[in-house]
Amino acid sequence: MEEVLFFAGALGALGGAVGVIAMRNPLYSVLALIVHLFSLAVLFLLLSAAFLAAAQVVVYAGAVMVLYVFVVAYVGGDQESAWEPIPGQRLLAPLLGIALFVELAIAVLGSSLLALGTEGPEVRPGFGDPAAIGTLLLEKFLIAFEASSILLLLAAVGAVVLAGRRRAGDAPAEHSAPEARSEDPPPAPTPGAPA
Amino acid sequence: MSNSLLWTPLAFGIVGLFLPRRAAGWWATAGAAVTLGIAIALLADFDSAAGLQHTVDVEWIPGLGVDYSLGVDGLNVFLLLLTALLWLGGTAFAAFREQERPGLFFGMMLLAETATLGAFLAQDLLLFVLFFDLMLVPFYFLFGAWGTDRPDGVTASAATLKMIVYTLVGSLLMLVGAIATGIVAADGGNITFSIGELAREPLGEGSQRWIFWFFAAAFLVKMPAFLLHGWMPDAYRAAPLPVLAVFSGVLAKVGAYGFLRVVLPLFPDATVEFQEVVLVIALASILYGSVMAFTQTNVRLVAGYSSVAQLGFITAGIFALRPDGADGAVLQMVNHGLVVAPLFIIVALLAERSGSEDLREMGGMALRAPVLAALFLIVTLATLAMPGSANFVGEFFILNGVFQAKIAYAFVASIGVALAAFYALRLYQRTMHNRVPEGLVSREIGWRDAVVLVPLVACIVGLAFYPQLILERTDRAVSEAVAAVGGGSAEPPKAHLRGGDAAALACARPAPCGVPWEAPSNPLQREAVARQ
Amino acid sequence: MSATTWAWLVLLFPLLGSIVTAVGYRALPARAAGAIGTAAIALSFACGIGALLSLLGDEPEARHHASALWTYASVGGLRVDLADGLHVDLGILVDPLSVFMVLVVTGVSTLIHLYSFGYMRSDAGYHRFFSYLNFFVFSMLLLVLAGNFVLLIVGWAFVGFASYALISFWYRRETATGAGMKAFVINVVGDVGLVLAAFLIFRELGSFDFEQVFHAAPEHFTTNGWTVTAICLLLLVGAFAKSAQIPFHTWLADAMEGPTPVSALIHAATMVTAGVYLIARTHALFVLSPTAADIAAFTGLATLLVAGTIALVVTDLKRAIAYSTMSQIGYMVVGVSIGAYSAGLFHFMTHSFFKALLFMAAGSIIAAMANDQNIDRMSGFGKAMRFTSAMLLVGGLALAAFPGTSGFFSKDEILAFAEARGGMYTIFVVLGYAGALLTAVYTFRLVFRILPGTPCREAQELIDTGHVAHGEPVNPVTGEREDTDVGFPGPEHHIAEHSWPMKVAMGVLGVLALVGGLVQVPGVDHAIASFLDPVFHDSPLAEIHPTATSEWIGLGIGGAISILGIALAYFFYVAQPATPAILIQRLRPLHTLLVNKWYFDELIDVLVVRPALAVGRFADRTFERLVVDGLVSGTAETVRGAGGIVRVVQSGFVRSYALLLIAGFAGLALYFLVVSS
Amino acid sequence: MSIEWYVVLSALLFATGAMGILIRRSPVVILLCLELMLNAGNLALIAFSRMVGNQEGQVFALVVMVIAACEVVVGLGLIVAIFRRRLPLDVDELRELRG
Amino acid sequence: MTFVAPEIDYAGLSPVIALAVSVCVVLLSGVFRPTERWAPGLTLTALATTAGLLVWRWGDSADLVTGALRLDELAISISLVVLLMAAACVLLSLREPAAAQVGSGEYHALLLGSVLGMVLLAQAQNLVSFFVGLETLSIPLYILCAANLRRERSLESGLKYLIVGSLGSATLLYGMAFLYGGSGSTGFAGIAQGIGTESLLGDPLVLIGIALVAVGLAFKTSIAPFHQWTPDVYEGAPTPITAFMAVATKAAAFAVFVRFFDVALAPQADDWQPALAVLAAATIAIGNVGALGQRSLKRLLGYSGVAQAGYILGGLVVVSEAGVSALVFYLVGYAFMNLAAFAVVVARERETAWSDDIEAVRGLGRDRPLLAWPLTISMLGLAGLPATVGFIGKLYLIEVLVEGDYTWLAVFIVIGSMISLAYYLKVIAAIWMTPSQDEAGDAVVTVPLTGGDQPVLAGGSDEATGLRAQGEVVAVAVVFGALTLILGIVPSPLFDAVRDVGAAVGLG
Repeated sequence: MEEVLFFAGALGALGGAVGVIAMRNPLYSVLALIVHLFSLAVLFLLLSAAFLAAAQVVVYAGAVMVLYVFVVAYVGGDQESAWEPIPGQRLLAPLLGIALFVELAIAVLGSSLLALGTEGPEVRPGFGDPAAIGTLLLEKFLIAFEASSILLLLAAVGAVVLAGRRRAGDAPAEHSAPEARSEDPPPAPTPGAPA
Repeated sequence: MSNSLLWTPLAFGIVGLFLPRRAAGWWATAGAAVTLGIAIALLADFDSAAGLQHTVDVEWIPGLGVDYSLGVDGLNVFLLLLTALLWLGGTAFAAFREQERPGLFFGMMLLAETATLGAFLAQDLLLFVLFFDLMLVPFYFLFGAWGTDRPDGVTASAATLKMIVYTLVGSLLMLVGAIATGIVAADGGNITFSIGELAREPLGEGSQRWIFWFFAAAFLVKMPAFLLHGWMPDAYRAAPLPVLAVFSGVLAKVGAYGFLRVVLPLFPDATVEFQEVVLVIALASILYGSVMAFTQTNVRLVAGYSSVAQLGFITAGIFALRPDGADGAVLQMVNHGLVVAPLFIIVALLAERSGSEDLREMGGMALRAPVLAALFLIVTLATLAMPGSANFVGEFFILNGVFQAKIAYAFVASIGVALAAFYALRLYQRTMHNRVPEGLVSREIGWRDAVVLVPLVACIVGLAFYPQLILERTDRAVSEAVAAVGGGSAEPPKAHLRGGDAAALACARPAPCGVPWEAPSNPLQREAVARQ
Repeated sequence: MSATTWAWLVLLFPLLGSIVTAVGYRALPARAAGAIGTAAIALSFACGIGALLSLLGDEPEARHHASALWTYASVGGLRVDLADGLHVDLGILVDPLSVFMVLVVTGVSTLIHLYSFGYMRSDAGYHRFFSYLNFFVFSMLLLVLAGNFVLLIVGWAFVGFASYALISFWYRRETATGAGMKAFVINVVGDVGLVLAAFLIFRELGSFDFEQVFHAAPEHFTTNGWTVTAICLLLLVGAFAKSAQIPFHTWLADAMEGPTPVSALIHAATMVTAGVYLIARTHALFVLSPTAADIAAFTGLATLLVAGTIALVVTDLKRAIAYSTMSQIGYMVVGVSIGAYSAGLFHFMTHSFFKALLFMAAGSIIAAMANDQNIDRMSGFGKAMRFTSAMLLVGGLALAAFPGTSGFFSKDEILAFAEARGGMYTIFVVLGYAGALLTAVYTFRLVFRILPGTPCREAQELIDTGHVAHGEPVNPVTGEREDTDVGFPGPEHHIAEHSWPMKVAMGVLGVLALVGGLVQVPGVDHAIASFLDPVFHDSPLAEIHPTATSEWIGLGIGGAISILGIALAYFFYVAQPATPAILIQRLRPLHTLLVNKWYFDELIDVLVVRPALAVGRFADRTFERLVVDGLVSGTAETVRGAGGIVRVVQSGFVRSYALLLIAGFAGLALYFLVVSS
Repeated sequence: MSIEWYVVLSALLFATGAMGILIRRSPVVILLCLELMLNAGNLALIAFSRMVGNQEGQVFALVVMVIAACEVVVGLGLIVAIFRRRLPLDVDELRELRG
Repeated sequence: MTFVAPEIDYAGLSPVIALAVSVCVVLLSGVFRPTERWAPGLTLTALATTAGLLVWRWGDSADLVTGALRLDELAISISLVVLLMAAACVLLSLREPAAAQVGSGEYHALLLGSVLGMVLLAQAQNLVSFFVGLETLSIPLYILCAANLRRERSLESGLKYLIVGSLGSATLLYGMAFLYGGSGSTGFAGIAQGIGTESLLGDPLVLIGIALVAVGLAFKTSIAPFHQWTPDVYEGAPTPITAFMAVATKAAAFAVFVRFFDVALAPQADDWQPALAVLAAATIAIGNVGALGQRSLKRLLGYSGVAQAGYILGGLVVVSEAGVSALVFYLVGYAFMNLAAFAVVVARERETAWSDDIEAVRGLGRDRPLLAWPLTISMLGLAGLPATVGFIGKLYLIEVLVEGDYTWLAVFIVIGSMISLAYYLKVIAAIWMTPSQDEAGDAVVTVPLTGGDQPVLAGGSDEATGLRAQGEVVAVAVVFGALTLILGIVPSPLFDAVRDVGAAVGLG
């Protein structure tokens, strides 16, 4: 039973992940991510992290993803072209991805940490339920808790200032303005000024 | 006293920054004059029998074991005097002329003096390195901002940049070397960089070997020595002449001085081991410098390359590792400074008259300017180490030292003497004699320049009559420095074996190649010794 | 006063004279400068006499006094005893040899100063001239009085410089400055030789002081040991460079660019004989190395023959006399090298008399020729300038060793001594007489070219108007016009007939040239030999004394040869004036060889000058550019190149940044995995 | 199921996310890929917390979720801002800054 | 289950609390009084208060909130540096258009937020607070970089920073996960003894974890090859922000770098030391070489910042108290030198039409000595020439490196600073050795700033407001220039301070 659930969740998570990077249309990518999140929640449950699984579903798959959908809808989910401007990127990216996975896998499998092979110790019921997490959060990780709350506030502010405000002279940015750069120094404003 | 000597110039310089344009030059000259006064006072109560004197020693950065410790002894007393003297000359010469942004110019000038004096005074390895590097900063500004761009497109700042980077290559490596010295010597104990302390028990062979080269590189570049002089031609052509006078007169000596002050006492084994290598470099500098000097047509470069050759002699003298060679070297440092500074001032005057710095566009100036010609002649003769000049004594001692230590090198080096005669005289003839080219207006030296030039030349003449003035004061310190590498000692043991064969033996041995010092009162006594 | 005090005074006056005339170049009127200069030397001569008398005052073997003003330079402890360190005093040594030299030098110099007083009158460089001249005398005296090798070297170099300054006295002449440079550089080579010799001596004996060295030498060195031979050869380098002996002789002929009095004083009477003095002074070493002594002797012999032959063909009056000088110095070198010390120095004395005289006469004639020195254009001055001609004749006779004249006795004494040593030294006798014949011929070639015959234009003008001819001021060598605004050489020329100082000087010398030989007549008196004996008695060769009879035989031969030579000259240049041309036709190659002075200049040019310049050019054009700059710019370029790469990688694509980041991690992880296993 | 499986899975997800960042050009998708990577981290944390049997890992994961949310918010805000400036929504087009 | 509130050392926590509160206050001031410019004043007061509280805590180190944070000399000194930078940033931002565009209140709130993150990071002692602190540091900076909404470059830099930054923190997080797994603890001490066990020495899991964390931190401290965001972001971001993060981020990140590696990961030191040493060398090389051809001063300083990070890392590589001291010393010095330089750049951006091009400082020596000297001194200092704090700092670093048997790295530092001379002196040459461009600048500046086209021809510098009266900017430049010089001549006070820091970290 547990194996089945694991593989189901694993496949879902993986599939979702692949979907995210494979989908041409950002909107589909978002949806793929939602799949991924749900499957992860399953795995969390298997790891007896009930509260987190719930949070995952509610906060993530719920709130955050909705935000994504809105934005994608706002900016318009146009397809990105297949053309690759950076030489070698197409070749190197997968290679690196594989290398990364291999290295991490070796690290995990090669580790002499015996516990890795086990399913973990027997845990008392209530392991990872809201109460436990909450206690820990308010005792040991109080600082983290408070700080992240402030961080949320700041992020909100940031989002507002970036996306929200409309101030005077909100002209389109000077795209492709001739900037002073190493290639071409700016034209000397007055004659006789060696550029 | 060392303190006041060290900081007086800087103090004047800083005040000078806030003075009106007209006053700056005179104020700076006054500052240099005061400094010279202190230097003379220092010499006056210098006790040639005592060792280090007028010492100052306070902790500066306890954490790093760096002390602010100064001191005067036979090695540096005359170099200090030389520095003060030449700076007075250079500053006065500049003060008589219109400078742009004078406040800054003279401020930098005096900062440079303080840095140089500091390098000579420092008795703490890191302090020495600090001043050694600090010297470059003001000269960077002086060369770059007041220098002249060449028609062929090499700007003053580019040439100066070349110089700075090049010379810092050496001196920053030296920084690592210095720190390594302190730490290796301390090994775990509390670190000190006091040169005196470090000289007590030198490092192990291994570490000496590489640290030696870190220091040697710095000093050889500074001089500059053969193959490391790449920065010299551009920098010399860019530099403003009054500055160049002090630069070439004093800064090159700091390198040579470093060998005596730091390298010999701290790395004796390495010194002995690499003696021949350095000697070869020195010889190369002598020959190459001389040869270049008589092929150049730019007056500055003739002087510049001649300095390369002269510094070659000085290095050779030091690395004879014998008191006479080293004594000669110290004497020669002073002499060369006294000679090359007036030389550049004269070059400036010649350039003013001929409107060019090219020998091919000069000539026949002696007629309308006999006094200038006479002064120039004296300087020229001193440059070529005319017997009877103090330069000759210096060169004589140097060569004698080399001769007694490594006979073959002396023969090669003596070629340089003959070449010197040629290039120096060529310089004089092409400018003062022969026919007058078009557009050259020869005129007599003005009183302003005379005020600067005559005293310097007077010093040359004076020393010519009594070089002992310097030798008897430097002798003790120099002998001690050389004694560190086993080359003779200040208080030599009586009845000591010497003579050609003995010398040969001594040299065959890797270790102390200073030929055992003194002569037997007569050959019989020597035989007696030999039999023992 | 003690001899040393006198000696210091001897040194003092010329120095003062030099300084005064130099400093007062504006204040002093021209004549005053001349007067001061001359007076200074005269005073120094007087002091020389004083030194002589006080020296004669004490016992022959006690006739050497050292004195030091102050420690000149010393290291390795300040104790004065020899036992430690390198110690040099500002010290002099007064002994018969030095006094003898002093007297000759100051004496002749006084006269030549007097001569110049008239001769240079109209020259704008009058002060400078006398200042230099005084300085030269000072240096020469320093040279001969020096008490140690260092001071000797100083004097040695000083005279070299004085000679340079005076050769290029008319410094707008490129030829003059060139000649000056040549003379100076060759002399510096000599100095270097001397310096190295000094080092070697110090290495061996631990001292530079004459007396200590010569005292220690005999016990220290084994005869003909390599060290002592090396020392002697190095000394010879110095001696030959100064005394214009092969192969260092080429500078002397060019040195004639200088004013004639200079040629007379420096390049005939005094400086060029310094080599002879040096060998005599260091004879203690030479006796220890007969090899070196013989090398010296043979070089002298070679020089006297080569120079003599060249003198046969040279057409420039002063240069001809210059070559004869070399040849005569050859005699002296032979003398002092084979051990005839007194004879050699005796010849040096007489030679300085008659050679100075010859130059003076030549100067007077050249002045009359309006600075033209070509003897082919001269003739008939016998009528035009009686006094000068007389003096020329006297000098010629003395040079040709005409019986009774000073040269007659001195030259033959050397050859007699060689004969007495016998063995291989008879070569010197034979070739010495051959040289004597040459001498007679070339000397009278000059005499017969100049004096008899129909007066040339200038001579005629002198006869008619009594005025010296005036020509374009041109460089006598190149013939290029001189820039006249300079004021030297002086606008008008002065001849002995018109200027009493010149006349006096020449007169005195004329007398000396005639009777000077009588101080030392075989079998009659040995004034010089006996006076110098204390210096040389320690030499094993001092025992050798040619018998009076053998000397008289020698004199007989010598006289005959000289007359024969004069007769030959008469035949060639007066009786059959055509013969020289014919001979030249017949012996074309020989003539070319001689005219080109045996190609010595070319040889040196190829062996030394060109290579040096080539090296210079290579260093400047190639090495400096490629290696030295390459070292710098190469590194700079590399670094800049690396910078280029970094900036290309910084492509602005955020994804490539991410790529690099992950690649970096992959690398790092790889490293860690490697160390973990 | 032993913990290894979970961790290896998370490694796979991590690599996938990284690869996505390298190959996708739309900033939105790149943000999604960042989410993937953070989630991989979370999975690992939770797996390990199960392994060692304390819940610190879970709390950490919770905090990470919050932070991820913050990044998303800011990221999206930035994207909107860029869109507002009528600039192309393609990270490759934004390379004024380089060299 | 019962909840026992953790006992909290409020005294120790006071700085953090002060900051947190002030964030809200400033924010509110911006929201309710957007017209009145209260924010800067409030921010400065907040910073001053926090600084005061920190100084008050100097000397008694303490673990706060069940070991989540540790307030010791290291944390305090670094926090003080951060606060100083922030204060300077506030001054430089007074006339900053970016501030105006996002609203002064928000701007300063975000700044304070970032500062809070840094202070937390400097004290962080378990993984969670470490990560939270890092993000609290970064996220506001992402926003601030993009704050100049009207400049494409600003937005671009913001996005780039966000993407690469998040990638970096994801890596970091993953590494933390591994270390947590390996040691079973999130506290640094726990990790230390967890991975210290014999069985885990050189265990791949742990090592990969270390590698991942190293990458994350290396990214924040712009160590090559994770540095590439640095030049771009520095150039694109509003200059005051660049000035702030150039030093503050490095400082905070290095603080936790030290704490984490020299304390938590010390047991595995033998494995990671060489790797970091190599990274340091590479960083020195790349940073210096990259700066060579730059014309944009901000970009140049960016690359130089990379190189400097390489030097600083040297202090960490040798796991020793002296090393930590040297590191902090150099950080402080770097802060002063850098800020002096950036202040001048800000001033010139507003005075001339050259934006941050090197032309902007041409002839400065003649026109504006008060700006020329600080820039000159800071350049000399960054190049490590004597009589500046830069020289002493390098001295210190080299000394600890040689002591720690990393002489080769010391030599590398030296070679690096030789190369660096080439570009630092280029700036000095522009200041002193070339004719003035000032009239050029004025010519444009005097044009009234209307319409969007003028900045275009002026090189996109809409900051070119032509104001001469920027007292605060000049003041910042002069003060920090002076500090650079003074500490170069009398370094001992700073020295004694950093000695305590080294001791406080508590390692052999």
